[in-house]
Amino acid sequence: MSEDILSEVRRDYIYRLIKNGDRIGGRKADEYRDVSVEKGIIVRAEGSARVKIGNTDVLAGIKAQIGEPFLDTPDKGVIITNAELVPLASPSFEAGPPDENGVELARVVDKGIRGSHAIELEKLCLDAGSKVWIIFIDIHILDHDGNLIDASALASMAALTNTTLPYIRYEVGEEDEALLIKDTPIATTCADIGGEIVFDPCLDEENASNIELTVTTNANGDISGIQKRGTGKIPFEDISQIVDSSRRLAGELRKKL
Amino acid sequence: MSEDILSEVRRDYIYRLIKNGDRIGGRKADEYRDVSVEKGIIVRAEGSARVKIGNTDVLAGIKAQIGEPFLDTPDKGVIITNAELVPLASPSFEAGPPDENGVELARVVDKGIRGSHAIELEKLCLDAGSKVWIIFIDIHILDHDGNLIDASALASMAALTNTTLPYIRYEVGEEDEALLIKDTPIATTCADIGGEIVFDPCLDEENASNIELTVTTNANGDISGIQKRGTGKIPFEDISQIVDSSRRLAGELRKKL
Amino acid sequence: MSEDILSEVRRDYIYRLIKNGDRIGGRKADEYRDVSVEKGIIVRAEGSARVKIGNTDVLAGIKAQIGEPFLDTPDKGVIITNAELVPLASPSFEAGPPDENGVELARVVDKGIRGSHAIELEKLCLDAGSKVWIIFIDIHILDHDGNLIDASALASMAALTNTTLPYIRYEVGEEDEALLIKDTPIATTCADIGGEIVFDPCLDEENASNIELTVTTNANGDISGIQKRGTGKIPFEDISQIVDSSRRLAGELRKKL
Amino acid sequence: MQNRPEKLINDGIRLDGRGPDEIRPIKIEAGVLNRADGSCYIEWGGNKVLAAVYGPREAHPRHLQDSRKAIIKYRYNMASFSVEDRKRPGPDRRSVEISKVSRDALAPVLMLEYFPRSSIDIFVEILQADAGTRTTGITAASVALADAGIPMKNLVSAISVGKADGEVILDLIREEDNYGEADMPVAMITETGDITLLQMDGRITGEEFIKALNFAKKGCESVYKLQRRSLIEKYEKSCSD
Amino acid sequence: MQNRPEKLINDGIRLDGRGPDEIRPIKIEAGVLNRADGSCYIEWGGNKVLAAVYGPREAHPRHLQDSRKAIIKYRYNMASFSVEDRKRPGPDRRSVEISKVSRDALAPVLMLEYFPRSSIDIFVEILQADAGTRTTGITAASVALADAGIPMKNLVSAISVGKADGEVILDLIREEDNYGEADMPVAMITETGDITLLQMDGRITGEEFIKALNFAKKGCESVYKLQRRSLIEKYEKSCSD
Amino acid sequence: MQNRPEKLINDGIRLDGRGPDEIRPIKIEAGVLNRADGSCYIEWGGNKVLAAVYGPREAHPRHLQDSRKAIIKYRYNMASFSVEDRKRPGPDRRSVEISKVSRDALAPVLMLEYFPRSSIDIFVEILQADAGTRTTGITAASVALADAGIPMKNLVSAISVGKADGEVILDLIREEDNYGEADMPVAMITETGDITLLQMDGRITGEEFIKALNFAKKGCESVYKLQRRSLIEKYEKSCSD
Repeated sequence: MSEDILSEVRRDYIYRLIKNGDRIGGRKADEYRDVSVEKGIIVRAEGSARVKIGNTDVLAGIKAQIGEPFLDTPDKGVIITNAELVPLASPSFEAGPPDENGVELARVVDKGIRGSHAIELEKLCLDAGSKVWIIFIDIHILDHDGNLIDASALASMAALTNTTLPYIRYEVGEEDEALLIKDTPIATTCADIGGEIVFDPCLDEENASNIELTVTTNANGDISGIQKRGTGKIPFEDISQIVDSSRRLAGELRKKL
Repeated sequence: MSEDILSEVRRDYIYRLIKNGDRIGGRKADEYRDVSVEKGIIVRAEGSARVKIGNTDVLAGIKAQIGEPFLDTPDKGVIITNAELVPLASPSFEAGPPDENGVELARVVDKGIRGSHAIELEKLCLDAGSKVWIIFIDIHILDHDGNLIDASALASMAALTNTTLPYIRYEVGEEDEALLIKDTPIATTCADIGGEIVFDPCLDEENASNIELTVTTNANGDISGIQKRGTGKIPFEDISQIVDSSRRLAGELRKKL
Repeated sequence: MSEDILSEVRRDYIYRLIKNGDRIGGRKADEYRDVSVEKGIIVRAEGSARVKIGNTDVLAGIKAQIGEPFLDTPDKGVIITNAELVPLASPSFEAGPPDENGVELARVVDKGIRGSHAIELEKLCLDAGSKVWIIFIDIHILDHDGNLIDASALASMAALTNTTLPYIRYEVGEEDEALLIKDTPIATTCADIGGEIVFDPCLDEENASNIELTVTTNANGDISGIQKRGTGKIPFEDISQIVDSSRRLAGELRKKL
Repeated sequence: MQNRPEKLINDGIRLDGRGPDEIRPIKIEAGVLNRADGSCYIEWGGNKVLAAVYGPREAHPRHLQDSRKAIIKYRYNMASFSVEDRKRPGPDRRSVEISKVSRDALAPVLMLEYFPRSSIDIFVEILQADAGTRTTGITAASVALADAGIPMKNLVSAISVGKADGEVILDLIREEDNYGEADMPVAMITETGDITLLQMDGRITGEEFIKALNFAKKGCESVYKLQRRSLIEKYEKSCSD
Repeated sequence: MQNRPEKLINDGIRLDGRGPDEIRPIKIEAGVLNRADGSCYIEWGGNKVLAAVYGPREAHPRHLQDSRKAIIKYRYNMASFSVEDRKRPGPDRRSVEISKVSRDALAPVLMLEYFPRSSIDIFVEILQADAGTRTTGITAASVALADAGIPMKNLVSAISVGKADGEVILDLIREEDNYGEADMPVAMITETGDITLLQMDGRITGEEFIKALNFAKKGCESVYKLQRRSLIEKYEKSCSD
Repeated sequence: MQNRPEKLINDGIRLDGRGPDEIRPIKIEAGVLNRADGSCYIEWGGNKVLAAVYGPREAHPRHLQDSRKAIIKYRYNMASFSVEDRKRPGPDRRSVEISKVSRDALAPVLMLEYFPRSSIDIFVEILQADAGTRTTGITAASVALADAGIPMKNLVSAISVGKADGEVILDLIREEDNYGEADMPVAMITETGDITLLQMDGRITGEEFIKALNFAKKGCESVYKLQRRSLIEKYEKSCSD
């Protein structure tokens, strides 16, 4: 009960701030919190990166295995993206298989990478129909202060650019090779709070909002993923402006890779 | 609570009707509701049929795959019957894996077909020990107004008689072939309500009964399946008369195939 | 509530008895209840044994299958130990997959056998990298009156000494062969009750204790497994004396095999 | 793995030497477990089956409680080592169905309305299987219920009938079950002649069905006597203890 | 299994003969089920989709209840036989995500605060699939909600747009979905122009995105008319019964 | 995949240059997470482990509540990428057992009776694994509990001992764990000398066991100092903030 009241108070506060053109921490509407990217911290993984956006903290690790391709794409490698919203990261996360939020997070990251063709799946084929690289992108949320998708997508791309395929360990080649990355899709998320659009919402802002839009854009400005979340609605005419801002902000985030 | 009272009232009503030799809708004790069979409505399936018995509505679809035979029957194809009691069909059905009612429904249908030898499993063998047809019978309940077993068994047999094995798609032959059907087992179910036996019980009648008996009979009158359900008991001497009625009613239902 | 009071009364009683140097049934601190071992009672199993320690009753069965070795041990057979704490055996056991107590029980038995090298895994290899014996040790608890680990470990070892590998049934040899046993690890468990150490605790004693120690020792006195359980703590200096008693008691139990 | 014997019945004599309407040796012992409120162990031919009863006890989770009567839980479970090819632990579709029909087979004799909001829990473990495990289980559970002192109107007795090599037979063994034409488990309240479980797998004619049903009745009567005797022995033993 | 057609669009004509901004034939029928409180059946090109609504009814388990408003449950489920390669029964990651975004697509029009502690349960069964099943499902669910008499501010209409062979197209078929460059499901409140679902898979330019969005708006307007008509027909029919 | 090194110990020198009773470099940092009530990050040789504590908070589901004291939950979890062969997400039998014994290793120092009906939830994530993850986890969890301000009688310190190439060694690395003869994790309350976790996998003589136990005690004393120091640093930092 007291928790309910507290969160209502917090929502009101956020709401009034934003209505006055202000934000927690004094940020502008399209301003991200501090973003840091640290690559290669897990030596056991083929690639890894830890991304912090403000207090949000995400670790992505890449593992590669040899396996069989899917029946309908015998000449392509496989990417599998998984997100663990472990209860260490937030009192609202529960142990167990990913719930709908975890599933959505993983799928949005996955589709952004897949849509951009950042990884040429054909290059992951070792023997058509029988032997391909299977790339696991595992996202581990460590501290949740909002905007998990942007942090997860950035960590995943950073980890991929840091990945070396273990040809020697799997005895399929004489040298390990860096994973070839052809594009750098970047996800940017905004929330609508009382009609105002703010990017990189922190957790309190997310709780005060009922609509979020994630747009993933590529180096050349193409869009490779969109996902509306939340129980609200977006006016038709707002969309294209959001996409433009997303593209511009993605350009800034891309420099961190 | 009100639901409890309502259902008690309904039970009493049904009970009194039947004691007076009457039934909801004016049916006779051994009279089925209107039965309709519509075949071939799902083009994506190898075979399909929708059966309505009164307001009860069931869709059965057949899918065929190539797979390995069971170790102990290397020269036989495989039949797998599954029933989805999806929550769309009734407020009493819940999402999730089949509960004991769903399992029993699927098994009674399956055993009726299997016992009758309607499908020659040997004919489904493509390469003994390694390659056989696996036939999936998937039963999807759409609207539940009682007597799901008869509707499901009828829909399954109708779908099987409508099935073409996709030899071409699986590259195991040059022509697709209709699935060979050698018998037409028909399930008929009766309920005991206050000592009176009525066939094709609707949902309200099922709720007023604590015993149901399903008898599956074949074209030549043989029995290929019996299942007593419910927490009641049946007098020994009643059984053979029920079986005779079942056989006769099955003959009528068989014409709908 | 009444159950809570009852169990508190029982705990107090046990506690006072032991403080007075006494025990339920008049046992000494390092005295086991009656132990019986009956081998070969399940003809369908490759090996089996039923062990009773007082009212505790455990059945272990061995099944052997042909399968693939683990990737990292291509020339070794596989042992898989599983415990079913079926609700038949105790009001505190629930149906479903093993909980943490069932998992721990199986793992302690498994590690005792594995650590002792009682079974030479290399001897279970039929064709390196592709074909090995997989030995399933299935522990079925029938009646729970405490000290399940000792009974389970003893039943498992007794069943293994009673095991014949079915070479003929699997068509991998012309004669069935007894499983070769190279050591006889025996688990002995003690509980700390109010600072007093008693071996082979019955269920009431276990409930009055918050610490148990299981020590598995081999024919030559080596230790092949230790597990502290419970929320209590053990004084550093007590450990070595417990190990000595364990070794001595194991010698007695070993004679029952 | 195993091959089908050439003949299951030879001049009216079955693989284990019985005639068509003879039952296998049956040993029933009541009250074999300490923790359970009631229990029973049966060796029936090659079957070894243990049944335990707990209750009446508070039904949980609470939403399962019925304010007018006790609910029954029944869990039929095969030990992994009870069959030739190891059975994976846990329920499968077969055991879910068997648990359901077995529960319903016992319901008619239990005075459930005496114990509102309660649960009567029946656990049946198949330790070794040789055809007829569900009927052996029901038979054992019925004795275990009586041993637990649960108010019952009657005992339920069960046996399997079927058809092999064209003949109707009573109390099938594994080979007859695997390679025969039909298997029909039946449970009855012998004193009243009421049937509480009836299933049939396979294919038989109407005439064979009637014959099988009569075999089953005769079989249940024999089983009933053994059940009663086991309870008397248990009672006598507990008096002399 | 199937091979990609050489061309998906030939001189502006698609495989099924449509132009880029044309929609497939759509048949909507409200009130097709007896047990459900509201229902709708849609045939949309090769899609056959059934939606049912139950509620408002007490939300359970109880810890899901919201003391200020009703919760919505939405379950998108594909029948095993709805697609060429049999789908295993039960939810997978795709259906979990679709259920979530579909639920959120309908939330804006529902007066949830009228029914505290309640649940409005929406079940969508894909009986046959041919691309655009989630938008067909939302369209059907919206009609089923109205049929159930759930207070709504508006109907939600949905359709998919995308890109294939370099062209922006409306209402994709299976081949365009499988082999095209992008798929973008959209749901709208046509009367206000508000977007309630927006997803995009694949890759498109900013210009194509705007064009696709306008196609979607036009498509949703057509769908909306058919939804309304189905409800009128249902109402007329129920009056004449 | 990897092959066993020919020798694990060469003239008393281990693969990473340590002597038998030396511990690896250990870095402990308290209070590293924002959302959790208490937290700790440890780098211990090649192990990277994060622990978080939430609570005391209301235990749920409610039937787990103990009216006399708080319950402890402990979840040991390996990140998929923490080991060479990717670990499937979710608990397996090993992690279930480790969670249980780790929880029991910390129980003796917690004043659980202060917080009836509550839960103290401990989450340990193994981000990179190099032998001794359970003892690293307990060590980290102990600091995180203190950081969360949970009333404790003492800190618990943990370390692994074992045997490789016939020698008793302290603080095993991966190769010693995989190819050595025994692994024995130990947790202690260093100040009182009480043991709160003791497990042994492998095979050792009675003498070796005593020697190993003494190594463990010495190791735990070193670990304890580092734990205390991390808490002091955290305190000093929070004062200067």
